[in-house]
Amino acid sequence: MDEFLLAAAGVIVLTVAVGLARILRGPDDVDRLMAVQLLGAGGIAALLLTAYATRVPGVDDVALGLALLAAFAAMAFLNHLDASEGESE
Amino acid sequence: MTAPGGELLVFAVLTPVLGILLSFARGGRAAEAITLALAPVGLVLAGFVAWLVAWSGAPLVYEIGGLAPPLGIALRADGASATMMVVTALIVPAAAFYAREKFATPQGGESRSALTFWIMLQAIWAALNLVFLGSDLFNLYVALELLTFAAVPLVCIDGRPETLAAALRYLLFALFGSISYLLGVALLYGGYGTLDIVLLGQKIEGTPLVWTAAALMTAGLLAKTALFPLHIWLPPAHANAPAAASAVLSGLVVKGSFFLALRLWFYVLPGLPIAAPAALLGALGGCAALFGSILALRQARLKLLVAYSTVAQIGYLFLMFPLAAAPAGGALGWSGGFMQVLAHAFAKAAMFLSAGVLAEALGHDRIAQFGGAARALPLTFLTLGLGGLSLMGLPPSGGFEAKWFLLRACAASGQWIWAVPILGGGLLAGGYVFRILAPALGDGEVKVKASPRRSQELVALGLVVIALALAFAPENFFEFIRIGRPLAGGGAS
Amino acid sequence: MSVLAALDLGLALLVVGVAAWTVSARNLFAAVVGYVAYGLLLALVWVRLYAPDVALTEAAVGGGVTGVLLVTAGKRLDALASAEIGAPPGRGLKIFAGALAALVAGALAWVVLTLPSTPPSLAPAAAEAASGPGAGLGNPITAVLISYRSFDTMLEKVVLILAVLGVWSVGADAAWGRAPAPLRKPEPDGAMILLAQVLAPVGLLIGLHIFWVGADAPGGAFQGGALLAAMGMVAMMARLMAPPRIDSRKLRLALVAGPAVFLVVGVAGLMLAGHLFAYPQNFAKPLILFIEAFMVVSIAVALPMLVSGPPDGGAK
Amino acid sequence: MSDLFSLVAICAGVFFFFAGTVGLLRFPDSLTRLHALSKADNLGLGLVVLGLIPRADTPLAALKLVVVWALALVSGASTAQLIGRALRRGRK
Amino acid sequence: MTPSVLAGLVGAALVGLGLYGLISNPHPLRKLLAFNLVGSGVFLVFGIVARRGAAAGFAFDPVPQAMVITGIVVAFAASALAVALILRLAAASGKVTLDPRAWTKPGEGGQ
Repeated sequence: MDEFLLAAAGVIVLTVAVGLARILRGPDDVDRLMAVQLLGAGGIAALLLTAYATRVPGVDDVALGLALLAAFAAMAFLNHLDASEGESE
Repeated sequence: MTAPGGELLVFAVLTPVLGILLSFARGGRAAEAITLALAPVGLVLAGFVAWLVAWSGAPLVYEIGGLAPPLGIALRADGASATMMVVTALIVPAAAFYAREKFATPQGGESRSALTFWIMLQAIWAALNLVFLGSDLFNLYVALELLTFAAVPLVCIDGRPETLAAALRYLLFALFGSISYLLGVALLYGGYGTLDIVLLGQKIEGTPLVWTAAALMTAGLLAKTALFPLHIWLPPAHANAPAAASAVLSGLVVKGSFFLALRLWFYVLPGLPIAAPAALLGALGGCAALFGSILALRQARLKLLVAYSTVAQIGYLFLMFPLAAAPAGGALGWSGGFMQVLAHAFAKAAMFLSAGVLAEALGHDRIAQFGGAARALPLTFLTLGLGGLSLMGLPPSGGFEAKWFLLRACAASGQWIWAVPILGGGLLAGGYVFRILAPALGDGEVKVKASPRRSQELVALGLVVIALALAFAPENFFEFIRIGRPLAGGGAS
Repeated sequence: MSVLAALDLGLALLVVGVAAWTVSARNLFAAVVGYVAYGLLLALVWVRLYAPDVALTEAAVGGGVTGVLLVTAGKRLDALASAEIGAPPGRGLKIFAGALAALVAGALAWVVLTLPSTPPSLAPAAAEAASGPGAGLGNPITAVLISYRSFDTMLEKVVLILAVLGVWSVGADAAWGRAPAPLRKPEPDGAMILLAQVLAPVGLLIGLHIFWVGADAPGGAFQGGALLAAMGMVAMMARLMAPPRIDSRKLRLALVAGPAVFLVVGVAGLMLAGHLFAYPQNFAKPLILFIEAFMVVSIAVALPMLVSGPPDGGAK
Repeated sequence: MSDLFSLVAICAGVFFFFAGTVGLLRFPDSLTRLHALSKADNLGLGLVVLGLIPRADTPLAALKLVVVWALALVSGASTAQLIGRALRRGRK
Repeated sequence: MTPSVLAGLVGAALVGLGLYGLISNPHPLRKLLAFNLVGSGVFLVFGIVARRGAAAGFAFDPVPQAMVITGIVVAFAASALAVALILRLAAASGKVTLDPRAWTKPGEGGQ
């Protein structure tokens, strides 16, 4: 079963890694942002799967932290998008 | 292992730290008052530590939390660190006293520049004491970072764009230096499982790991010390800071990272064959002495000239590596190098303070327009001249004493090549000191915008007198500096 | 090759690839996005190294807060559209940089591959000290940070204070005493407000939880404080909270609290336990939690202040 | 039994991540890509969490898993909405 | 190859990449990014040292891990100070270049 969990983690990391091609291609900052969001979700999933397979203690707290921070950078980006148009900065 | 009185070492670091915390929390005028009030405490602590080391003839050690290295951290004062602590405890208060007018806090308020200056000055003191006392390489990394974070804001305290650019360049060099040093620390821990200097010195072997770590740490420290060719950040940074800050930065802060380079090569790696890397450091130092002096000769502004002179004088310091590492005459090289550290600290601090008085009085520091200034500001030009005497290495001065020792070390070890930069740099220094003094002593009429403050002139003069008085240091002073220094091949002298 | 090894290798390649992208990207913003992704991946690497404490810190500080700092900086720099950048590097500089980088990376790789076969470790010493100076803390990292190497930790808090003052000192004279510019100026969307209203309280709980369990499980003052700082910034980005005036007494005390309490308890150790920065055997653990509680406050306040920048207004 | 449940749920989760990535890469414009993305991170992570819950040692660990998913859900939904709005206003 | 050796090689690569970016990229904000890459590479080296030091019932040596936590916070503080300087420099002068030639005005003196 552990092997299966690890394999699932591997496939998820691989998939979202391919998705990171959006960072390269863009074309807009929003597309890059989406790739990072996907990586965030995939990263949490892979983290949980690996943690349950290898039984590293304390990883559920790391996952909690990552989940809290998932929207963090995105918020700053969106702030940037709002500010770059019109509003006086 | 902890010796009686060892608590003093921790208090020497904690006193300025307490000052920082109180100044920051209270804000306003309190920062200045706290700095000036704690200055005598710091001087007494430094003097007491020096006395204890001299009295026992052995290093003073304190294990923090009662926990011995490698798990715990120790502070360790040997002759060299005690000396540097005393020097710091003299120069920092002198700069503080000098800066009282410029960084006075407005009535009933708090000003940006005043609060920054007073807190950062105390931070430099805390950081330097830790650099001199630290015995754990990671603890010393924290000390280096404290030093960086204290020094960079001082450079751009007056907010002009060119000072901001200078501060940013300084910060990037310093950060590169810290991270490179830290990488070396990681490798040493990976190899030996301890970062305590004494324990490492006993275990170290000449493996690729150790040489890589030493190279990385040295490269980082050189970037922070501004040794040629990593010097380009220094002149704009030191020339643009306010005079009191420049005096501390040039006189003391660059010596902090130099001191760690000494610790690394002479305390961590003493048992290894270090002749080749020491010669490389010496060659860089020689180039710095010549190159920095030539650039100093070409400067139009006094503060830039004095800053380039720092680049050159740092070069002499690194001649210490080949000379003090040599089996013959090593003790002479060590004494000479240390004397150079002390003489330059006092002379350069005095010259920067004088340059500040001058710029304040004339409204500029363009050397070409100094005609006749010596008559208007005799005391300041006396200080500049006496400081120049020490930089050139003419007797009677600490600078002469240093070069005399270094030359004798050259003779004793047969490494005559190092006499070239020592003598050549001295001649060039004569050139640039002459460039300052000649117009000032000549004819001409300068317009004095504001009459110089006598107290500031006297502070600078006092420092330069110490630089000269070093020439009369007795023989047992050099024995004191050697307390606790491991000799090549193990054992302590 | 086992599944796990394949996973590790994939992760390693991914980290290096994203890092290479952030160095080479033409567009500043694209590089910053790459850096945020990089921070996330690095947290996974740290978990694989059995370092959940570091993973948390890296995710919160290295990736999260630093990412927001850089994004905000890029935004503010863009607003000054005319900013002139230096000349692009010449070929000679690039070759030199490449050669130096290759040399350093090569030497480092060689050393890593030849690390001693019987690795030295302080783990046994730390285990032995766990009941004495370690004060019965189940998390050895907390014991190292607050007990064995307490001096480092306290001084590192002082570094944070100097950094805050350094950032403030860059502002204009006339602005001194005022508040830094808010992280967001335009009126926020409803969705963002809602997000912050949900995240911030939950995050507060999780941050406190991570601090509280830190004595015995992964977590502690750094990790908890950093998460709280991130939540504070979430609230600031949705304009639920504004940065305080920098001359506010409360702010100054909060920033100083961590190192000050640490210093006082450390000095008291001389009387109570015979050594500076030693803890008396019987109530070491509560004392350590006491110090950590104040450090959480200092960290949680210092990080958002560092991101917010110097006081705003006055000049220009 | 619980192994089988985990197996199925996790496989489904992996599939959604896969689908989301394909969408992110292949869909023609940002709005449709956004659509694909929100499926992946909500359902993909949700199913993985669901599959892991039976394997949690303590109720607290299971609770943490649920909270992780809930947080990801809230973040994903809100950022998707914000990104969508930004796109509609032509800010990208 | 064990995970720790692999992570060590990643650390070496990151240090190299970051060093390249630090020297060759003229934009100070990009230099700062590169500095952070070097930093994380160095921390990874600490990380493998810690992992290799697993002993006495610990899965890792806690001392290097604690140092990394200290280091991450210090690196962040440094980034914040650098960002503040860069922004202020850009606002005050419209330039963000560090090229010394852009800042020396020959014959310029005074305080």
